[in-house]
Parts: sequence; structure tokens; C-alpha cells
Amino acid sequence: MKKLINKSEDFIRESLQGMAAAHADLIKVNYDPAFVYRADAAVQGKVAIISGGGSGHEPMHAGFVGMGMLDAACPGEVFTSPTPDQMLSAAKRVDGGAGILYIVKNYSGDIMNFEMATELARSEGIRVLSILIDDDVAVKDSLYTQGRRGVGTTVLAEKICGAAAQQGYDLQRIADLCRRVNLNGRSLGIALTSCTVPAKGTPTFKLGNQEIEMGIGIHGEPGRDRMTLKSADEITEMLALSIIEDAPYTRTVREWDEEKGEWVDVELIDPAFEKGDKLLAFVNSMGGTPISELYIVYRKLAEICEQKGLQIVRNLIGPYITSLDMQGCSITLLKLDDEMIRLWDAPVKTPSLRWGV
Amino acid sequence: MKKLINKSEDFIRESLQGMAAAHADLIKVNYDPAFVYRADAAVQGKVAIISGGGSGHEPMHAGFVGMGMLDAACPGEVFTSPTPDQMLSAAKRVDGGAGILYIVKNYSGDIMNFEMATELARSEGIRVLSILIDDDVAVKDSLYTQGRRGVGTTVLAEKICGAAAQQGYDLQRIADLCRRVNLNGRSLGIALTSCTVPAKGTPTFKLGNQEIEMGIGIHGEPGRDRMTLKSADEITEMLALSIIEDAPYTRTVREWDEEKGEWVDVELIDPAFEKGDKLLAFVNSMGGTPISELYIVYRKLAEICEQKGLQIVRNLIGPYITSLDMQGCSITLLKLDDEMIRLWDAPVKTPSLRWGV
Amino acid sequence: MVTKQQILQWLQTFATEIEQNKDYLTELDAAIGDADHGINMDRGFKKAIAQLPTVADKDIGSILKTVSMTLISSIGGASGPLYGTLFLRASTAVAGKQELNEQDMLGLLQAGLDGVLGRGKAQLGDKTMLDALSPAVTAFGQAVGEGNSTLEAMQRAVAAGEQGMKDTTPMLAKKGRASYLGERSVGHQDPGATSSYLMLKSLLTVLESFS
Amino acid sequence: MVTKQQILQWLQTFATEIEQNKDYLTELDAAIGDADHGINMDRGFKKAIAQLPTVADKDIGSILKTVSMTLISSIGGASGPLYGTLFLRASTAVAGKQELNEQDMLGLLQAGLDGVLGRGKAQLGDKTMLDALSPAVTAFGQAVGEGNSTLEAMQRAVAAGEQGMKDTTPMLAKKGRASYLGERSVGHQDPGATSSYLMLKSLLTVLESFS
Ligand SMILES: Nc1ncnc2c1ncn2[C@@H]1O[C@H](COP(=O)(O)OP(=O)(O)O)[C@@H](O)[C@H]1O
Ligand SMILES: Nc1ncnc2c1ncn2[C@@H]1O[C@H](COP(=O)(O)OP(=O)(O)O)[C@@H](O)[C@H]1O
Ligand SMILES: [Mg+2]
Ligand SMILES: [Mg+2]
Ligand SMILES: [Mg+2]
Ligand SMILES: [Mg+2]
Repeated sequence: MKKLINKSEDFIRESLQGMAAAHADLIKVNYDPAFVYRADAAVQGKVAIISGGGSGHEPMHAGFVGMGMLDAACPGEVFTSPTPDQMLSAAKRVDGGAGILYIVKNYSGDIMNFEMATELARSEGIRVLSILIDDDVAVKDSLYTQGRRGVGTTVLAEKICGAAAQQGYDLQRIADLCRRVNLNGRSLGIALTSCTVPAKGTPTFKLGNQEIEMGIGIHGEPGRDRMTLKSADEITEMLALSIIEDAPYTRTVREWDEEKGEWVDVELIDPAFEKGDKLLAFVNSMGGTPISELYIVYRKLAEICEQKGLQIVRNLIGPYITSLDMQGCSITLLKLDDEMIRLWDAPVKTPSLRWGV
Repeated sequence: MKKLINKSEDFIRESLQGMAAAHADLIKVNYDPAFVYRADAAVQGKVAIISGGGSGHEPMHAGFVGMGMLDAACPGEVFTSPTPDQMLSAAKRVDGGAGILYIVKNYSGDIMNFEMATELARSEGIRVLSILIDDDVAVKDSLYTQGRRGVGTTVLAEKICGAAAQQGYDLQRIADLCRRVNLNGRSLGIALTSCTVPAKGTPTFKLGNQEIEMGIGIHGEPGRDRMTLKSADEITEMLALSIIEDAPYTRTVREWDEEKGEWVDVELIDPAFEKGDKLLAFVNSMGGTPISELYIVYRKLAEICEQKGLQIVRNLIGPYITSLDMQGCSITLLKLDDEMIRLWDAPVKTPSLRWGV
Repeated sequence: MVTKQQILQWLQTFATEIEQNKDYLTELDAAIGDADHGINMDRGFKKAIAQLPTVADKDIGSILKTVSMTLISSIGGASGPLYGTLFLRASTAVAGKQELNEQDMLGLLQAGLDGVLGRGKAQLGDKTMLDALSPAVTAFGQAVGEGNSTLEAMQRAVAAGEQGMKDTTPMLAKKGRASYLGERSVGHQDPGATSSYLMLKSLLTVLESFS
Repeated sequence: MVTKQQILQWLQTFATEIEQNKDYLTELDAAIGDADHGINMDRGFKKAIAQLPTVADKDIGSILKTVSMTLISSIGGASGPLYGTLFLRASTAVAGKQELNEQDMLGLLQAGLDGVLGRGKAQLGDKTMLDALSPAVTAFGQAVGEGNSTLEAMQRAVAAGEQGMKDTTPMLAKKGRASYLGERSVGHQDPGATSSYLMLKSLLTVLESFS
């Protein structure tokens, strides 16, 4: 394993220390328990948005803390969801009295830890809602399983909900917006190489010289299919068509019912994409793929969307939700409405997403 | 070779097509000869800044075209300087009547091609000055050799001079500013892995599992030393101290004398860094190294600067001047004065650097 | 009677067992998960063990509660809440006790199992740690019902747990990361079931060494 | 007399030679440069050759000028301006001619060499294409001065160029990318000197095939 790290057990802490030193105007870092928060937290009267998850996906989430996006991010160990005490401490630190939205990716670990944190926060009188992101079309079945993973749409939901919070939306409205973003976003990823987890020191999976993994997640977990290397156009077509032609997707998720004061099961359905839809197209590097290649993917994606009558009105291209040093990419398509467009365009000032200010 | 590309001979064109599709509001692309230019070019009455060089360093230069930075970028073949006709066509397209500054990296090829372009542009009545960037302290000797390579300082010079042009500085003043940025900037890079040039298909150099190349350039050219893998702190210390302790550097460069109407040899000296200097610290990924590792490097760099009495007042961290998929990083330190700080902070709106608007 | 001393030694033995099987558990997780189960468990149990001296003079419930809290705040992922809840519920079941008879032990194990069920909402056959835990607890209860000692019951529990662990190999995963693999999850033993088996085996080892 | 037909065939032969040695030249450049010299030269000369039919009925100067312009606008890097200038100056030296005697040939070669010198400002011994070109042109001039035919002079030029190319191996590079390597540039043959030798050798091959 070759990485610019010291001891693997110091990887996350030292990386956070570097972030803190580099972006002192935007963020602060608490180390024990670990969370990154807006330098000007708590913003009184504003709903606070907190996300978190395993580390190794940088810049997500810590790189998105700041004005117009997240109030706090809880980094777990590499590819391991953070613990309830991190989430609870972060909630206490950034709570501005208007409640907190946890944006949670749909993984067993993340859900269980955030559930525990939610219960703890409520027991301390903090109002908390949480919304699950489950947008990975690589996972087909949902009836008896964990359902779809949360991947690229997470970044978009954090930006859009962060802008809404900044503009004074109340907690329920932001939660509803976040759910809507999730239902309208779909992703699929591919790996050219495996990542290497620092503590493990060897690649998580082995790919031959001419092999790629299709339908990977963001944790170096193997994909659904292994196939021979293809051209960028063929790969893009596979990814894009799987997303665009994905049928409506139904699943049951647990959400907190504030009135009843309990968890309730809610059935949610992703609508399918339709001709005339306005899209945000997000082409993401898994960490080791340079931007020149992402543009080649974007070129083909734009062509396919045009053929399908889908109109790309916004885009995001770069390494935003990564798997350490993995080479590969993911595509996320989000169907936008006018409110989402307005919120996407709103100013944001974080270490890794910045515009309008 | 595993890359998200189609045919290697289409790599650059297709990547530019993707850029053009993604950033139509910011840039336009001319394909034959190839150059990328500001969507609103030519900006009348403004000095135009043009840079260029081999491709494979994305986002540099094309990703820096837009308001407050470059007016045009000329992408050559991978790691091969562009040709005079690209530079001449770009100059004609973006000339707003106030003259053109070519920012040129110090490589035989780039110099010769830009010299030819400069002569051609002048013969067509366009006022052109050019400034060389030679900031790579890996290259020691200058007396009888090509001298130092142009690396990380290029990005900083493009931002600062782009802001100056946007604010209405005249050509000579921008050229003087660019020279000053170059004299105050120093860089050094390290590779953990080799890059793979698409047309070649195999890594340019081979490194053992425990080997790194110290003092690499940005073209996959071997470095000055091969050494065993070290910790991030040790690597950062080697890079930082080589830069900070670098003695004043003297060389003779050819610059165009507008009054005499001929090329003249000018002796230039980089001052050494001194206690109390204000710095911009730029930690750059060579393409395959994720930002989490760059922060570990930044952490140690900040510590060293503090020990040395150098004050980091601005920073830039990410993949900005890359070598395709190479893993590794480079550090650039630029001594700032108040004018440079003001210009660094000025608004910029390009595909890959954006703030203040 | 299982003494407090034996409980402390169980925790210690399990931690050592995890350390020795850290790479093995991680490799199992690499095949169908994200290659961290051994790393996660080792991190958590190292921390938990470090806390033991501070509570060694308390009752068994308090000891298990401390373990639980340390696991919850230091593991994360799926195994943090699951093992954390397992020990939390177990601690409540034996709150205040200094030693445990057969029924206490059954209560401890059953409460832990219920905790995992409630937290993870998996079902038997979903290819999770439940598939080792559940048959083991059932076997333990049956053995106790038939009038066996804790040691004898534990021998049957471990055998059942081992079989349960092995039975996860042909299963199609429905919970946890392995579920994303669909058909490709078949043919691999579940890492969580494996660590759960090690937990049961560690307890048996301690009981046997004291008998 | 070297005919226009022979000049056209020289360019064709050189292009083929470059194509066949593309990987070799690139490997030489990988060792001390950036692994593209073969790719660059092949790209440029393929384009140049494609232009030849459009100027085959013009004089030798025009043919060489077209080659020069194509190289300049399609190679880039160091070799684009260098080979481009070489052919540009050579074209001027033989402007308007349909065939070339010994003195014309010397003029062509000398002008090309001067072009490379002026453009690249390298010196003999800097480990560049000059180190193959310069001794070759000197040998050619000497041979012509001694009354030899173009063919004979070219045989001596190629021998000198080959020696010059080989002599670049122990040199420490002072110009071009290899100069960044310092001491590590020693022990590798210069790619540009190698392509220049191939250019000379191609000319000899054509002259011999016509003799
Ligand atoms: N919902 C669940 N119920 C019971 N066990 C589960 C559940 N989800 C995951 N597991 C167990 O957790 C194990 C993985 O733990 P670990 O690798 O530490 O966490 P993560 O999956 O977050 O990386 C699986 O092998 C499985 O036995
Ligand atoms: N200043 C110079 N004068 C003469 N020849 C040079 C000079 N700089 C470079 N060269 C020649 O150019 C060759 C490299 O060409 P090439 O690889 O195509 O360009 P680049 O170095 O831009 O990648 C070197 O091997 C050397 O012979
Ligand atoms: Mg994990
Ligand atoms: Mg080159
Ligand atoms: Mg795991
Ligand atoms: Mg080269």
C-alpha cells in the first residue's frame, strides 16, 4: 500500500487536523467524539443539517460543512458509520433551536447508529428528523432486503437542503424536500480498480487487467457484475441507461412521526424518468480517476440524455463522493423542479463546494 | 491500461467536447486548431491572458478559462506542448485590443512553440508579451541547462494575473506582476506511482511496491531521486524544507523588449524565503491521490511553516495541476504581497476555480 | 454458577480471539462487505477491555453495561449498534448480580439475542450474526430445560452456533452490506456470524478452564 | 543529382522508419523524458506524408516547406519546432529547385542544422538531436569538399551521425526534458538524436536504391 499517510490509525484524525488548519474560516473540528461543524455554529433560528458516515468518501461529508450546506458532519472510521455519541454531540453543538435534520445513507450500520442518536437527542429535548438516501439502482430488489444503498444523491440532497435551511425553511419542510430529492435521484457506479483501506493495507478486491466491477457502492464492496473492460462510451451507456430506464422503485422506510411520537413505516415510490424532465447530471470520480476522463463520460451522457428527451440543466463533475483511491466513476441523475433549481443555485461556501459568494 | 476513454487518439478532443457541453455558460471550444476560450471573448479593452501546454494536467489549463482567470487555453497532445497555430488562433480570437500575455512553462518545447507563436502574432499586429514560469526546485543547476521546470506556480500566476487583467491592469503591468509571482513561487513534487500515457498504454516508469520518485515533474518524467516509501510527515518535510531552504536562484531568460523590438536576455533572481513572509500554500494532487491524503500533507506543512516563522495566509488544496492518473502530490509555496492577496481573493468563475461570484 | 471472574475472563478471551482472527474476519468481510469487520471488532473490544479494570469491582450487569457503552461509542458500522445492544440488553437482564446460575445465563443470552433482533430487524436466514446466535441460544435453552449445567448447555450452544455460522455460507444475504451483492453473496460465510460464534466459543473456553 | 522523386521517397522512407521505430523512440524518451517522442514524430510525419500528393508537382523547396508547415502545426513539443524549423530552413536553401547537386545537398543539410541550432540554442554535447546532426553534416561537407558524390558523402554522414547518436549515451543532458534528470540522464541514448539518425539513414537508403 502506498499512500500519503502516517500510521493508518491516525489517518482520519490527521486528515481532519489538516482540514481544520486549512479552512479555519469555514469549519471547526471536534476530535473526541469526532465531528466537523460550521465555524459560526450554532446559527440561531436556522434548522441544522447534519450528515455523516464512514470516512474514505472525501470530500463528502466534512468538505460540505459551511454556509448553505451542512452544519455538521460526523466522520466514522474508514467505511464504518459513525457512532451515536458523535451524532449526538454534533447535534448539541449546532442546534439553533429550530430542529435538526439528519441525512442518512441507507446502510444497516448508518441506520442503526443514527436511530440510536435520534432517540438520544430526543431524550435531551432536541427536535430531530432524519431522511434516508437510497438511490443506487445497482440494487434491484427491496422487498425482503436492505434495499438500495445511499450514494451520489446524498451530495445533491445536502446542497439543496442546506440552501433551504439557510433560507429559513422549517424542519418539516426541509425533511419533505430531502425526501423528494431522494425519490428523484438515481445513481450507478463502476470501478476500474479496487480501493485500499489503510488499516487493511491491501486492495479490498482484485480485478484483472481487463476487468471492471459494475454496480459498486462506495465502500469497496464488490459490485453486482464483473465484466471485461469496455470503452468509456460503452460504460457510460450501461450506467446511463440503467438509471434512465429504471422502473419506479417501491420500498418501505422507517420515519419518525412527530405527532405520534414513534417510528412508523412509510411506503415510498421513486417515479421513473420521463421525456421532458429537467435533470441535474452528476459525474463523480471514485477518487483516482482524473477529471479529463470524467468529461469523456459526461460527453456521452449528455448525448444519451438528449436522445432520450431529457434536458440536463445543471451539472456537477469531479470527485465529490469517493472510495479512497479507487479508479472509476459514478453517474447520478436528479430530476429537478424549479424549487430545487433555485436551491441548487443558491450560494454555498464550504471547503469543497463554493459558489455565489 | 484501464481508463475511462475511447480511442486514445480521441482522448483530448472528446474530453474537450465534454467540457464544452458541461460549461457552455463559461467556455467555448475551437477544435481545429484546438483551444478553449471564454464564452464572452473577446473582452474589449481588457488584456487577454493565454496559457497552454501539454494535455494530461487537467484541470490546468482549460479548467481555468473564464472570468477572472484565463481568456484562452491551448491544449497540446498529452504531455506535448501545443503548436504555434493553436496559440496564434487563440490570440486572434480573444484579443480585445489591449494586448496578450502568454504564460509559458519553462520546457524546451513550450518555449520554442510559444516563441514562434509570439513572432507570428506580432507579424499580424497583435501585441504579445510572454512570461516564463520556472519554479521547480527539483532542478538545481541553471547555468548551462534548460533550468527549472514550470509547475505549480503556474496555476497561481494564472489566477493572480487573470484577476489583474479583469481589473484593468495594462499589459506591461500584468507581465511584471506575472514575473513577480514566478520569482516568489517555488514547488516540488513526489510520485507514489507512475502515470500511464493513453497513447503508450503502459506506465512511463516502474516503481517497486516500496519505492517513490522524488522531484518529479508533471509529465511522468522520472524524478531526481528514487527512494523507499516514507510516511506522509517525512515526505512533507522533505518537500517543504527543500522549498523553504532553497537558496536564491539565478537564471537568464529571454524576454521580448517592446521598445527595442527584439528578444533580450534578462537575468532574474528568486529571493529566498524569510521569517515573517506571508505565504500561499498550495498542496496539489498529481491526479490519483484523494483529498483526504492532501490534508494530511497540509497538516504537516502548516506545522513546518509555523516553526520556520512563515505565515500561511491563503491555501489551495486539491487536484489542479496533475499528471493524468499519477498518485502523489506537489507543494507550492508562494510569497505573497498585499497586491497579490487582493488579486487572489478577487472573484473567479471558471470550470475548476470559482469563488466570489 | 458463572462467577464475575469468569465473565471478566470471557470478555478478555473474546477480545484476544478477535485480535487473533482480525485479518480472517476482515477477509470474510472483504468478500461480501467492505473489509472492516475484524478491524471494527478489534477496535471496539480493545477499548472495552481497557475499561474493565475501572468496573471490576462492580456487579456483572454494570460490567456488561460498560462494555456495551464502549462498543457503541467506538465501533460504529453495523456491528457497533448490534454488539452494543446485545451487551446492553444482556446487562439489564443480569443487573445487580455477582454470579449467574443456568437461568440467569439463559436470560443473559436471550436478552442479548432479542437486542440484536430489535436493533437489526433481520430474520433468520438473512445471512447475519443472528444465524449463529439464534440456534445457539435455542440450544442453550433446550439444554437447560433438560436439566443440564451451564457448561453442558454451552457446549451444545457452541455446537449449534458453529453449525449456524457454517450454514450462512450458502445463504443469499438479505440484510447488511452483503445484501447489495444479490446472488454473488452466496458461497461466503458471514463475518458477523463468525464473530458471534467466536464470542460463544470464548465463553465455553472459559467455563471449561474453570471446570 | 538528387531528384525530386528521390526527395519524395526520402520523406516517405523516413515516415515509414519512424512508424516502425515509434515504440523504440518512445521507450528511449520514457527513460529520460516523457515517453512521447515516437508518438509525436509519427503523428507529424503521417500528416506530412498525407500532404505530399498535393505538392508533388511543385519544386523541392515547396515540398519541404509543406512538410515543415505540417510538422509545426501537428507535432508540438520540442520536436515540432525543431524538425519544423529544420525543414523550413532546408526548404529555403533549395527554393525553386527540381534537382540537387552535391553543393545543393550540403546547403540543404547545413541550413537545416542551422535552423535547429537557432531554434533550440543547444550546444554540441548537450545530449540532443544536434549531437547526431552536427557531425553528420560536417562529415558530408568534408566528403563533398574532397570531391565525393552525394551518395559517398551521405555514406560518411550516416556513419558520423550513427556515431554521434551513440555518443549521446554517456552524455549529461543540458537541454530538453532530460536535463531535469541531472546525473540520472547519463547512460541513455537521446531519442531526438536517434530520430535524426533515422532521418539521415532514410536518405541514404533512397540514394543507394537509385544508384
Ligand atoms: N440488520 C442486521 N441484523 C443483524 N446483523 C447484521 C445486520 N446488518 C449487518 N449485520 C451483521 O454485521 C456484519 C458486518 O459488520 P461490520 O462489517 O462490522 O459492519 P459494516 O457492514 O457496517 O461494515 C454482517 O456480517 C452481519 O452479520
Ligand atoms: N533545445 C533543444 N535543442 C535541440 N534539441 C532539443 C532541444 N530540446 C529538446 N531537443 C530534442 O528533442 C527531443 C525530445 O523530443 P520530444 O520528446 O518529441 O519532445 P518533448 O521533450 O517536448 O516531449 C530530445 O530527445 C532532444 O533530442
Ligand atoms: Mg464498514
Ligand atoms: Mg512531450
Ligand atoms: Mg464491514
Ligand atoms: Mg518527449
